[in-house]
Amino acid sequence: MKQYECKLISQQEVSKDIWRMRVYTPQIVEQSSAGQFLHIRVRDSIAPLLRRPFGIHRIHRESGELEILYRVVGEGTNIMKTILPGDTVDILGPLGNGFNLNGNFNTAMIVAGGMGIAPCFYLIDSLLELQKKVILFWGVKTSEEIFIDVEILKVKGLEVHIATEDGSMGHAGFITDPLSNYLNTCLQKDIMQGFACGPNPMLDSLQRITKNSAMDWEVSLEAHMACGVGVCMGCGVSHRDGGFRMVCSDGPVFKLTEVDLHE
Amino acid sequence: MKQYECKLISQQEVSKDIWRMRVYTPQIVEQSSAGQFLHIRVRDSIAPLLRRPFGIHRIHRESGELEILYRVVGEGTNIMKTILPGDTVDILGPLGNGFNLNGNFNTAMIVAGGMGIAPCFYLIDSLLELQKKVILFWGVKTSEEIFIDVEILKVKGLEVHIATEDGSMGHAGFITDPLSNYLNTCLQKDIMQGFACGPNPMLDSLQRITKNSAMDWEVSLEAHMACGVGVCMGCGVSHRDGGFRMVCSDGPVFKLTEVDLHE
Amino acid sequence: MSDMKVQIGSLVLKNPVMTASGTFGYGTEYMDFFDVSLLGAIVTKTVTLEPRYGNPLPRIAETPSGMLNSIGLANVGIKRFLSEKLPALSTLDTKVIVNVAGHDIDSYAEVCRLASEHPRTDAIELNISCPNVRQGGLAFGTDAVFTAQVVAAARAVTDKPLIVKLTPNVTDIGDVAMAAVNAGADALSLINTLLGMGIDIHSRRPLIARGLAGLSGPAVKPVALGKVYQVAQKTDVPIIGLGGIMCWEDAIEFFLAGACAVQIGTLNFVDPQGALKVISGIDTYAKEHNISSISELTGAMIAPE
Amino acid sequence: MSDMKVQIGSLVLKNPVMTASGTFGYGTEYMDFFDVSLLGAIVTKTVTLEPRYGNPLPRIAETPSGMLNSIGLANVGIKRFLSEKLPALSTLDTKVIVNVAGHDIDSYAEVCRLASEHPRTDAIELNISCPNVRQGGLAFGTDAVFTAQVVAAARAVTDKPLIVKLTPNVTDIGDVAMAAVNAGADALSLINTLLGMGIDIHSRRPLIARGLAGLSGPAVKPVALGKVYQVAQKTDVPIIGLGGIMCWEDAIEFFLAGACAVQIGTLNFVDPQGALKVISGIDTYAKEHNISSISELTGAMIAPE
Ligand SMILES: Cc1cc2nc3c(=O)[nH]c(=O)nc-3n(C[C@H](O)[C@H](O)[C@H](O)COP(=O)(O)OP(=O)(O)OC[C@H]3O[C@@H](n4cnc5c(N)ncnc54)[C@H](O)[C@@H]3O)c2cc1C
Ligand SMILES: Cc1cc2nc3c(=O)[nH]c(=O)nc-3n(C[C@H](O)[C@H](O)[C@H](O)COP(=O)(O)OP(=O)(O)OC[C@H]3O[C@@H](n4cnc5c(N)ncnc54)[C@H](O)[C@@H]3O)c2cc1C
Ligand SMILES: Cc1cc2nc3c(=O)[nH]c(=O)nc-3n(C[C@H](O)[C@H](O)[C@H](O)COP(=O)(O)O)c2cc1C
Ligand SMILES: Cc1cc2nc3c(=O)[nH]c(=O)nc-3n(C[C@H](O)[C@H](O)[C@H](O)COP(=O)(O)O)c2cc1C
Ligand code: FES
Ligand code: FES
Repeated sequence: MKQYECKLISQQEVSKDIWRMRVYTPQIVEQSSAGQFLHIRVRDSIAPLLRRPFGIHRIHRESGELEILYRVVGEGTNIMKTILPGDTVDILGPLGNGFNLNGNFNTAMIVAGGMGIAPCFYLIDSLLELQKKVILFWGVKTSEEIFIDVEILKVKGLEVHIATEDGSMGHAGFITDPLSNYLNTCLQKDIMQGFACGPNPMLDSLQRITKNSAMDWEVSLEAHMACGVGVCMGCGVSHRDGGFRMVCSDGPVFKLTEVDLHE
Repeated sequence: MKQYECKLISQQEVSKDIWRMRVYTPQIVEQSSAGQFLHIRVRDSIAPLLRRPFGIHRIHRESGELEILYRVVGEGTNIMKTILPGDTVDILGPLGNGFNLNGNFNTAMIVAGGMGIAPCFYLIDSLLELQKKVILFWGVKTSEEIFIDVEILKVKGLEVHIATEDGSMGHAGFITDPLSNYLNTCLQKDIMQGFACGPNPMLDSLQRITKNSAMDWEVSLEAHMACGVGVCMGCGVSHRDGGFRMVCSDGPVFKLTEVDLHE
Repeated sequence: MSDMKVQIGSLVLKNPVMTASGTFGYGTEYMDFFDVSLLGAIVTKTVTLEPRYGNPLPRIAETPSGMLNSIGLANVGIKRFLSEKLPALSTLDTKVIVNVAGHDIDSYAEVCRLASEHPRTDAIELNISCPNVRQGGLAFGTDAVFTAQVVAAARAVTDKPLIVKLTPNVTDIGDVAMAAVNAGADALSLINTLLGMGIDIHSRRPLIARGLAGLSGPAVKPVALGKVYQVAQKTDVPIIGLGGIMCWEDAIEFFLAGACAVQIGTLNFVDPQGALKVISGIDTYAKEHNISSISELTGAMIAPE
Repeated sequence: MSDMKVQIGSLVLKNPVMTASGTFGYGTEYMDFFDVSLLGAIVTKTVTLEPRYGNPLPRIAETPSGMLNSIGLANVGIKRFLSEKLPALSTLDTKVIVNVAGHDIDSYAEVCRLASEHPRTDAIELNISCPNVRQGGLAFGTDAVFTAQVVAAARAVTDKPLIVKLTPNVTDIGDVAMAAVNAGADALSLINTLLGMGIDIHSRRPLIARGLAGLSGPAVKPVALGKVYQVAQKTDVPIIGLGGIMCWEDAIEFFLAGACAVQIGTLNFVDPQGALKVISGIDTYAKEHNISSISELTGAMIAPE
């Protein structure tokens, strides 16, 4: 079974228009791995008709709860934020293929852009459990989107680089600038594994930056979805073999080199 | 202007599936008369698409508030009952033509069936203000639908007859039975005015009972509505002249003798 | 400042938003709700030579994000329309488009002629697409040859701008559109309602007494947009787009697909001030995007691959 | 106890609910979600002679109570379908209806022949109604003459029950239906998607790369019901109804309009267990109403006035 009626535990606006929702769903927590996603019916109605896909932000094994971190952008998320504690939420999951953490690496480099940060927290927790060193490159429009105290991440042992487009924190500009500098100077690329999640232009530029690098990158993609489970064939991404792959069932995590993000 | 964003004051289930909603809307309160109705958008969404029509149950001139009494039957009313105090409700009103209280009568006889009771409270209040004597015939399926203590009505000076289909209170059967008896024995029909609101079979049987009576009857009808203001021509009722009248703009109150309730 | 004016043949509207036939009565009913003069135009309920009571009841029903209707062209007839209804609009500062229908070519021509003679009539909309009448209506609008005949007959009796309203219930709307244009239509409006049905499973009766009825509302918007796009690929005649418009964004979609103006139908029932909100939304959008004339948007969609 | 069995020609289903082509993959994908053997039948994604990647991206979008798709018959091709996909269904206790399409009459016949030869194929559904391909699809389904030709060609190469899937994008669906029946169809399924479009007003691009696409979901239910009713007035051949079914009540509507079975499409995406809920809802309804066989409901609507 992969369809659950989950009890909503809490719902909180952690920064302007960015919400964190916590639900009780021990089965999904149990089966999931970082990078997988959930497909949520925001209300039992024909408007909106389709489910909405969200990454898993964090899991809490002891309590059987998980968190979703989401930006309110349109009809679906505007409804989702009104679900109250105690209400049930109809969730499909865990869906898709998560990040591969079994590679032969000791340091993980994570690049997150905008809401791409959401699944990265689950990823970071998993990597730290595996005793990997984690370097986080986090790019946002403005520092208000940095919804937690960065010191907490540092205390956990992370190396954190921040870029804000408006220059209100860290590097002023895109996160790919400090990333690119870092990659140019860093020597041990062979023992590093890259993970990225963010808007297509960021991933596109990541593809350029890393073209001649020895490092492996996995990227988590987004696409408009209907089924979320590989049957409608709607959520394609162009593949270097000339055809398409389905983001929901072949991904959402792909090797950076296998997908074409240009269109 | 006849379209208002009204603040919801309270919302209460007064009996199983029968709800009372109170809204603040001084302009509608000011303009309305008993028997007129409101056309409510239960939420700002395309599902459900159309507004829902409801009679005005009571008005409170001092506070600028009015009440709606409604039965939860389908999608719209199921959503309506979830509107919370403080939320706003988009209401068109007052619409249609109310009861004519200016007739030359000293006693009013009111026949209410099921939710047909809703507008009758406003009507009773108005009649009492005009110092009329009021005889209420109230028919329901079961006594649970009698959502107030009947003694309160009696204290106000009303003569009250109750019929329940399951025999749990008053006459066991349809309200038209005691009504018919009453009409057969009552002598002063010329100084009485009848008002009725209820399901079509009740009104249909009222038409038969009163066929040879001298008394005038006004009835409030229901019909599925789109616009509520007489433009879509959807909510017709057959008229004895062979054509149709619009329930929303020609009614909802009609003379009992002018409409054909048979179909 | 952006210019909201649009031109449909010789008809100039102060803004591109009108209310659709059958959803705005005779133009006076909504005067209590807003200043009707703010509209680009009013299209009146279809008027026929003789008064009509319309179809048996029930004749409206709700469907998912839409509604079915089979009013059957209930109207007061051209005589009362000209003597009572049109004069009531005399002081309004907006255009009045009179929508007409007949049951055969002669009656189409005659009602069109009578309506055109009235000074308050700014344009004629020929309804050859009503799905809810036995004669006329769909029978004309689904056949290119009949369409040509009835449009030619109407054209012969009026000098006022002639808009022909098309049905989406056809295999190829381009054919019918071209027939109307070649027969003298100054503009096309589309879509009228889609044929549909609903059944009450408890009574086992159709939701609408006549069975089949016309579907409108947001549910049909994608179909309407597709038809506007298809017709716009075939002709340069001005297109008035309608079908399921609920907000200004929807109106912009219709412009981009090829419409130069839009009509608001079912939305009037849902929100009487909806048409005004569409107008101000378009206005704001145009200002924000430095669009000097709304007509720049017509057909401005980037062509599909 | 009511009997949920229905018969479609020689094909007997344990209940009247199937999943629609293109919305249930190759039948295995939803096995994690429920026991697929509970379905009356599975209709597989359209398969063509050659593998197809399908149309450019994006190819799905949401609309009011509906969705647009232009997948373009992406599929693994008949060879891999027969060697990999069909065998995976071997142990399922439900019927498998293989949906096929071609780009001309020969390829229709060939893919139909190959699919029929496989023992797991219980019936063929001929897709002559896909709006999202340049060749085949709509070009056949909107023309009675082409329809007759392609159905006859398929009939000639298969003895298995032959279901022909019709498009609603026609002026008179009865004509096309009769052409299919006269050419040998054992049953008809309708509707495939309605032609529609959507535009992203920010990018000014169509929501679907190819522009026009197919509309499905509850928005189209009234149209689908109307078409089923129209076809049922014309022929006694079994009709499989689909289009916007979201709950068991919707399925009953289709029966009353004239269908003997239904397919569930878009609902699968919204609620993978939706088809099961439809089955149990119908079952409960039949019991409560002492309906001894579901087929009693077919066409049981009280005729309109
Ligand atoms: C695998 C995956 C994981 C995601 N994880 C997160 C997350 O953790 N946090 C978060 O805030 N967002 C995430 N998104 C994006 C999220 O799905 C959209 O923001 C959301 O669907 C918007 O819905 P809406 O109704 O509010 O917006 P609308 O714009 O009204 O939605 C209209 C339609 O477009 C689709 N849509 C709109 N934006 C997107 C998008 N970016 N990606 C996919 N579909 C979209 C919607 O699902 C809907 O069908 C993820 C997307 C995918 C595919
Ligand atoms: C003038 C008027 C006054 C009314 N006053 C009251 C009142 O005071 N209290 C009360 O409980 N009910 C009243 N009703 C009935 C009320 O409008 C319906 O119960 C309500 O619309 C049901 O909506 P729904 O979405 O819950 O039901 P659904 O059955 O899901 O509604 C489906 C559609 O049918 C329409 N509909 C269903 N039942 C009725 C009905 N009885 N009358 C008209 N349309 C209907 C709905 O408006 C909607 O368009 C009144 C109706 C009219 C016409
Ligand atoms: C209740 C109703 C009555 C209508 N009557 C007419 C009519 O008399 N003449 C006409 O040309 N169109 C008529 N229409 C069609 C509308 O003008 C319009 O073409 C259609 O509803 C699609 O637009 P919408 O989705 O915005 O409503 C009517 C529509 C409705 C809903
Ligand atoms: C994403 C998607 C893909 C589809 N692919 C096919 C297909 O390959 N073959 C086919 O015959 N119909 C296809 N259809 C049409 C459906 O089978 C069905 O006819 C249509 O969606 C209407 O039913 P619904 O409203 O229940 O979805 C597809 C529909 C959707 C939404
Ligand atoms: S969303 Fe259906 S295949 Fe990916
Ligand atoms: S509801 Fe439109 S005329 Fe009465």
